[in-house]
Amino acid sequence: MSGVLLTRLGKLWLLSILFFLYAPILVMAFMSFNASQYYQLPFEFSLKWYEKLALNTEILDAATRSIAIAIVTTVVATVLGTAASVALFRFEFRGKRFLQVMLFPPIAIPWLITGTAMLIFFFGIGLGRGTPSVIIGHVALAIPYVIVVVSARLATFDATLEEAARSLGANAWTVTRRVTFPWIVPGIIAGALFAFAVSFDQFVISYFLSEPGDSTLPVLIYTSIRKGFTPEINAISTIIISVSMVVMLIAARFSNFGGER
Amino acid sequence: MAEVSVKNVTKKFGNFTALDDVSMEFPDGGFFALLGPSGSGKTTLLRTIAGFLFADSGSIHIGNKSVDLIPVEKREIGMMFQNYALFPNMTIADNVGFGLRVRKVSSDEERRRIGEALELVQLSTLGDRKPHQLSGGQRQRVALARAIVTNPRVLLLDEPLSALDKSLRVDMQVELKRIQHEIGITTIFVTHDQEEALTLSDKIGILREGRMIQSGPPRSVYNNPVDRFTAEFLGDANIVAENDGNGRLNVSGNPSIKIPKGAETASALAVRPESLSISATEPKQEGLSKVHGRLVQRMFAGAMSTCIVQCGSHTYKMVARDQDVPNLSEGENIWLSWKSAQTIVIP
Amino acid sequence: MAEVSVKNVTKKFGNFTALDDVSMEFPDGGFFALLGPSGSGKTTLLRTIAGFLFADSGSIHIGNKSVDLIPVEKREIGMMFQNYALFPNMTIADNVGFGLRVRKVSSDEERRRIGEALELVQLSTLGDRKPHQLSGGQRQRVALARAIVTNPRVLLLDEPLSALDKSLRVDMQVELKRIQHEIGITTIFVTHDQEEALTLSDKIGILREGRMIQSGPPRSVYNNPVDRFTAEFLGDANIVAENDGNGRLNVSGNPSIKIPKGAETASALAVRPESLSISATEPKQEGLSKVHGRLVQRMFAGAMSTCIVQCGSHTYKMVARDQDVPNLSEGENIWLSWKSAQTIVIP
Amino acid sequence: DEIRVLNWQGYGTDLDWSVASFAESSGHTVIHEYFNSEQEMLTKLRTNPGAYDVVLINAAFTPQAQSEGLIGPIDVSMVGNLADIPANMSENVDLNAGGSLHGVPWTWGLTSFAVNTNEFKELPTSIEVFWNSDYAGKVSIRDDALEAVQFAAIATGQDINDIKDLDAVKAKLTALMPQIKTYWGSENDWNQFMAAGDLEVATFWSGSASRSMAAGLPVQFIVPQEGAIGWLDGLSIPTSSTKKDAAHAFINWMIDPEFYVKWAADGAPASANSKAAAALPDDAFNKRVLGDAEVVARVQFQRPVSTENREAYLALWQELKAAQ
Amino acid sequence: MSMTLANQQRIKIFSLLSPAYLWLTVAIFLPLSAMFYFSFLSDVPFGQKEWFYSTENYQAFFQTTTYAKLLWKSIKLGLMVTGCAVLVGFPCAYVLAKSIQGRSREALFLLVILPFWSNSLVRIFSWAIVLRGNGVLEIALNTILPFEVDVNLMFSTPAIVIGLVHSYLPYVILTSYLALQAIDDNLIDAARSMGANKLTILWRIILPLSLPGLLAGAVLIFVPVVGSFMEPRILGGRVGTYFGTVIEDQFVAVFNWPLGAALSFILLAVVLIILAVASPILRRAQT
Ligand SMILES: Nc1ncnc2c1ncn2[C@@H]1O[C@H](COP(=O)(O)OP(=O)(O)OP(=O)(O)O)[C@@H](O)[C@H]1O
Ligand SMILES: Nc1ncnc2c1ncn2[C@@H]1O[C@H](COP(=O)(O)OP(=O)(O)OP(=O)(O)O)[C@@H](O)[C@H]1O
Ligand SMILES: [Mg+2]
Ligand SMILES: [Mg+2]
Repeated sequence: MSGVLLTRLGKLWLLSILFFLYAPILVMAFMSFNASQYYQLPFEFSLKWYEKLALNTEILDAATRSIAIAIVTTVVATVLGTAASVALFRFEFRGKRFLQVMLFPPIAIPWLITGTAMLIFFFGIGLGRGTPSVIIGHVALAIPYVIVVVSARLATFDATLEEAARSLGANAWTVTRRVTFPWIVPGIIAGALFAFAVSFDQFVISYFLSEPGDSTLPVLIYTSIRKGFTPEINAISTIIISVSMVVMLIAARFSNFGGER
Repeated sequence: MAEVSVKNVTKKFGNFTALDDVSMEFPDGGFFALLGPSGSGKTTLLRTIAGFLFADSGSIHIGNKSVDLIPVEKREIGMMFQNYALFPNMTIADNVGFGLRVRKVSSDEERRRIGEALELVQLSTLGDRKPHQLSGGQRQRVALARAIVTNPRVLLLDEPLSALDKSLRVDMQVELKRIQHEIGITTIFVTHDQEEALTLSDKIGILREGRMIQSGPPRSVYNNPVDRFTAEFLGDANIVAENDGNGRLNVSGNPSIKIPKGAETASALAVRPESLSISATEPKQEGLSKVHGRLVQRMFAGAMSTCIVQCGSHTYKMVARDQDVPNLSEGENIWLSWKSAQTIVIP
Repeated sequence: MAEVSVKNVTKKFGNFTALDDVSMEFPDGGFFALLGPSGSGKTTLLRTIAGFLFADSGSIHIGNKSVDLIPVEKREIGMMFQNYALFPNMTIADNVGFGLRVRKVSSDEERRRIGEALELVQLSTLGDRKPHQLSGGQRQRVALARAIVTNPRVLLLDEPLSALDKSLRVDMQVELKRIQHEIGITTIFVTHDQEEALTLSDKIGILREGRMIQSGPPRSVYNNPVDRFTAEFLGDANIVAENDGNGRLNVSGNPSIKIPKGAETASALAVRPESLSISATEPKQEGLSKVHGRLVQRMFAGAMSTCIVQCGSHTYKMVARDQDVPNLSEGENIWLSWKSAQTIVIP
Repeated sequence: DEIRVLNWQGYGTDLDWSVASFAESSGHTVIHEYFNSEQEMLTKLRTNPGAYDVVLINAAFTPQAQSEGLIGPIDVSMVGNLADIPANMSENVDLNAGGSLHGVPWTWGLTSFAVNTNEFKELPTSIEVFWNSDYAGKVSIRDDALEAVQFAAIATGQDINDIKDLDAVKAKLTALMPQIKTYWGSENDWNQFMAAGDLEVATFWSGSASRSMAAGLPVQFIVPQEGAIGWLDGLSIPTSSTKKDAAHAFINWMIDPEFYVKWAADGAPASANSKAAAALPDDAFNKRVLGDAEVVARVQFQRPVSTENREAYLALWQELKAAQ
Repeated sequence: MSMTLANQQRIKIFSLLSPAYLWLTVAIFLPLSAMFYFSFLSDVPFGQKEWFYSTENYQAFFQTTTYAKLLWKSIKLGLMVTGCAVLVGFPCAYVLAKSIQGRSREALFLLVILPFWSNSLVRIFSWAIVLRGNGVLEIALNTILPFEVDVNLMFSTPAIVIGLVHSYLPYVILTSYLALQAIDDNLIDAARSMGANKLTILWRIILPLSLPGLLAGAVLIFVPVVGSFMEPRILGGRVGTYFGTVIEDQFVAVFNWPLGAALSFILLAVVLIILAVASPILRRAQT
């Protein structure tokens, strides 16, 4: 039957896209086991980059710091962004369009410019550099992403469900928590994952705002370009991706956020 | 538990007037039906009472206090939505228990009351399912259970039983009546089922195009409709005479239709299908109005049969139990008659 | 335009059997009603005929050809959904015109037919609105218009008129009948309104817990129910005698209830409320079954009134037009009687 | 004390062993921060007063840093190894901007080019190899306006510090563009492109070239007969530094022959310290190529570039790139 | 009459919005305002450099055709990448939302974002390894195919597009998924019962209903791609000069911040104009 065939084709398509998404990741992992420092082929198996990595406290520190910053950023940005998108989407008020348009500058202006601007501004107000500044910057960059993604989900919400909850005596907070929230969880999760990605891969802001000596992993990677970054970087990236994958698959196993109707 | 009064409420959607200066009293503990054609504003009125819509003018009182400044969640109402509005992410039991949990009822009590409510709507076994796994009627019952489980002061039901078969509907009617009686919840419900409205309610209100045309006890509205619309909408009505435009009733040249005293200038006379008697020969009793015609169609409809009779340019409808209708065949010439006291005068 | 037959269809949701070996014939051009309690599988059956669900076993034929391998969109059906399923992004007119545009009807013709369909459901003025701006009944009518506008071979209607008030419903019934008659569309509809089922349809099918219990012409099902469930579900039934478990009917020691010939081993005897006559004194005619009891309640319900009579441990229900019931008050001792021919034997 | 050093990454000062042994001998710890261009370095100095104690500055930029007050004079008495630095370096006009020594000469090197020895049976001797159509699509230069223009100036036989005929430069570069496969941005790019066989001829830095060769890449650094660009890097101390003593100590350690010889083993630019240069083994790249007086004679050392010129070069380069 | 109800609502809106927007103000809008101010200066006001107010940075954009040409090139790139990502990602999202059920859907949902968590630079260098001549792609193809092929996509516009599509694909997949998954299956059933084929259903029902999500994704792609610099630089080689790379040059190599800032604000203005022009058209398409 054509329906079944189409479904099969669809799944095949999804699989090929997943393959496309993972192709460079696989190459990255593959190269972390390759002996050549310059990513030369043919492949020659070696664990030497992992051995080097184990001794490289600089990379390990930077990775830990990046993860910590990314987690804080994710939590803060997701909470603030979700709250804002609820307000933007569920209410009508003056100035709403303006606020929505204001989400674009952080996305549109290259991070480089934003980062520079932050650096100058934070110095101007005496905040200076350091992890707090880095987090402030990361959160700010992540918020628009969360808002856009969560709003996309909120657009599909059936408002009578909220009314039903209110008629049962639920106050605004309960309505949000028990009715609106479950519906937008997939959006929130997607938003949070993006926020994490934005922070975890954020080189520019960290580059400008972190203090010498405690740089994050992307900064380390970016600055090592000049000298040549070694497959050690691939090794740490491979480890991080594998661990996140395991954690996520476990999370997927035990939770239900893909949405249901 | 609380009386509800609607005072001169007007509500517009854009420039469409959905409620037009509507007023009605719903005394404490009563059972009230709202009727009206599709699109007449019934749902809009319920939603305004609940507080989801803000009236453009007029106000709503619950328990003698204006609730115009009180948000929905503080009004202590229970509302059942026409499209059910079940929470898709929760099981049936969680849907029903939502209002209880909000009220911080202990979890034992919560479980007990969910159980009772589901029992009441005959869905005890489906507590673990999600709404999308239920049939239409089952969903409707969940919505009903959810609205009543919290024992609100006022219960607003938007066509609560429309998706149920007759026997289940009767069961639910009995239960609703019992609850309303036991706890004294003021219940306002919208229904299309006239029998339901007439048998259950203490008072009915008839809406038309956003206006409250008539309200009062069922029998009085049924027997004394204020206008032709109500006469024809609530129950059925054969119009037997109409005003000729010069202020006089025109009985289409049929002198055997008796015009009640004082009704000479009424706008119309009507008679209900169930008031009519049918006979092959002209009935001779005194005090009967009668018309002569031809039996066009006789339709079986379960408990009742319907006869369609053509009398000149008028078509009459008569209903009666099959056994109460004499053995007449379609096409025969017959007489329809009714006691003049049963003539309805439409002012 | 095409006959539909359902052959031994079984459908499970997980391990819940929603349809259990259901078979029924729907001859070409007829008008068929499906009845059954809430959750009995009516919607499931319609959806299987339409092709949205695949039967676990059994097959569906339309126009003498198996359609098991034909996807929905090629089956040339029109379907109306219980929850309407209107396209929220389109105006009413576009909703109705969707099926026409899919068929590449010229835009003049499209406009004309949309206009006709909206006229038919009395919504001509609302063509430009979006579904969310309509009332419940208005939405239902849009769904109906959308299903019939394409003149499909088979029309599947899931409670098409449940949200409409009586007069509108009657109008729609007339229109549906007319269309079915004119174009000869085989129409299968689910309804909870027994009167609707009995008056409109050529054949009815009664579902219970996924099984097709009985099907046939309305009058025959009504008068000869195959079991107690059907007797009580379609119309109302007073059970006057039950099998005592030893294969003999137990008339509760009431010798004046006559057991029809050959019915001695039936499972029960029943009598419909509308078959009963009520009198203050014992009726003396021949051939009557009768019981003695007390009038407990007399209820006004518009065209009909209901009398509840307590006879020993049995509660009887009687319905009649108000004027056909003698002037008795609640609490009086009375007799109920019926012609023995009207006793329903439940095999 | 803890001192902060601003430098290119992987450019000598941040070698683990050296930082460790410096800490051991002096008690000062060293933290690094990196920049990716001289302009960035200047901006960092401007925007982060007090953040750095030692900074590496190309002599062509030292006058600018000095004139902006970003760096202060060196206390010669605290840098003992300065004695071993020949006068032609220590008296360099640019390093002595403002009349006193503001940058201790540390290393110097060439910007020329390197070729893939697998592809070249015979090593080229002329810069014209870049325009040889045999190598079309196998050529690369760095994405840097100044370097590109000065490279073309050498190819057109002009003084890199005083380009008279900019049109000739433009014509030469326009002709070069179709030959180019990609621009390289960093040593890392360069090495990867070479290793992958994407490139056969590419401009390069001498120090980097020695590192690449040390790492086993089949490349050879060429100083063509037309000449090459030379640069000199100095170590300076920001005016705002609060740990000047430690900073001086660190600079002294950096120009020590002991440090240099060890560094040169895994690829370093040429040292400004003559003792250090002398201490290298004979086959060392820096001794073999840069120690050759005939080669040094062909080198044109970079001088500061005026803002107008810089902008003109940039506009030229951008226009050429955008036209691709 | 609902004075206080309206007030309560205002308080609610305010308390929901203000944390996020305050944060954005402090961390983005104020700094960007400073940058905006710089864009009107002749030089950055640090150290002892001299500076004065001028609009020369904005004039610079118009003095040569270089910038306009590059901006147009960047916009074309943005449209191309967005188009590819939508064409590739939307079907994916559809399959994920409608054909995959149960646990595996959650897992796939996460797997789609995960590649995002790797460092973008590492990712791009990995693409370089794949795409270059004698790279992974060529080797893989030559082992599968019976004949020799010569694939060297590196340093070309296709390479940039591949790299960017890869980087931004998850946005469109996930936002479309969020919208698609919310579409009531009954609507699709209803359309089928009226004889609509798959294409009609897609075009008339699914696409309009999922448009908010699709658009959110498209905007999240288009906007940053127009300003992108890293991917073009590394994967594009000689042809990889775009508006974003020029801006980057101003900040990283040349350190002419005022000009860089002016160019970015021009970029922002152009992007906003494009969105403003496109949004009513798209809104009409939704109905
Ligand atoms: N997805 C599902 N999973 C499990 N059970 C289901 C699912 N869908 C329907 N059912 C069950 O199948 C039975 C038949 O459902 P169906 O919708 O056909 O009932 P129905 O006769 O149309 O009832 P109603 O008159 O209430 O609409 C019901 O008991 C329902 O709970
Ligand atoms: N958002 C809206 N915009 C415009 N008109 C609306 C809107 N909502 C409802 N209406 C109109 O208001 C009128 C009253 O609607 P309401 O839902 O109260 O009717 P109802 O009496 O409940 O009808 P039904 O019995 O069909 O449910 C209808 O004519 C409807 O079309
Ligand atoms: Mg309604
Ligand atoms: Mg159903």
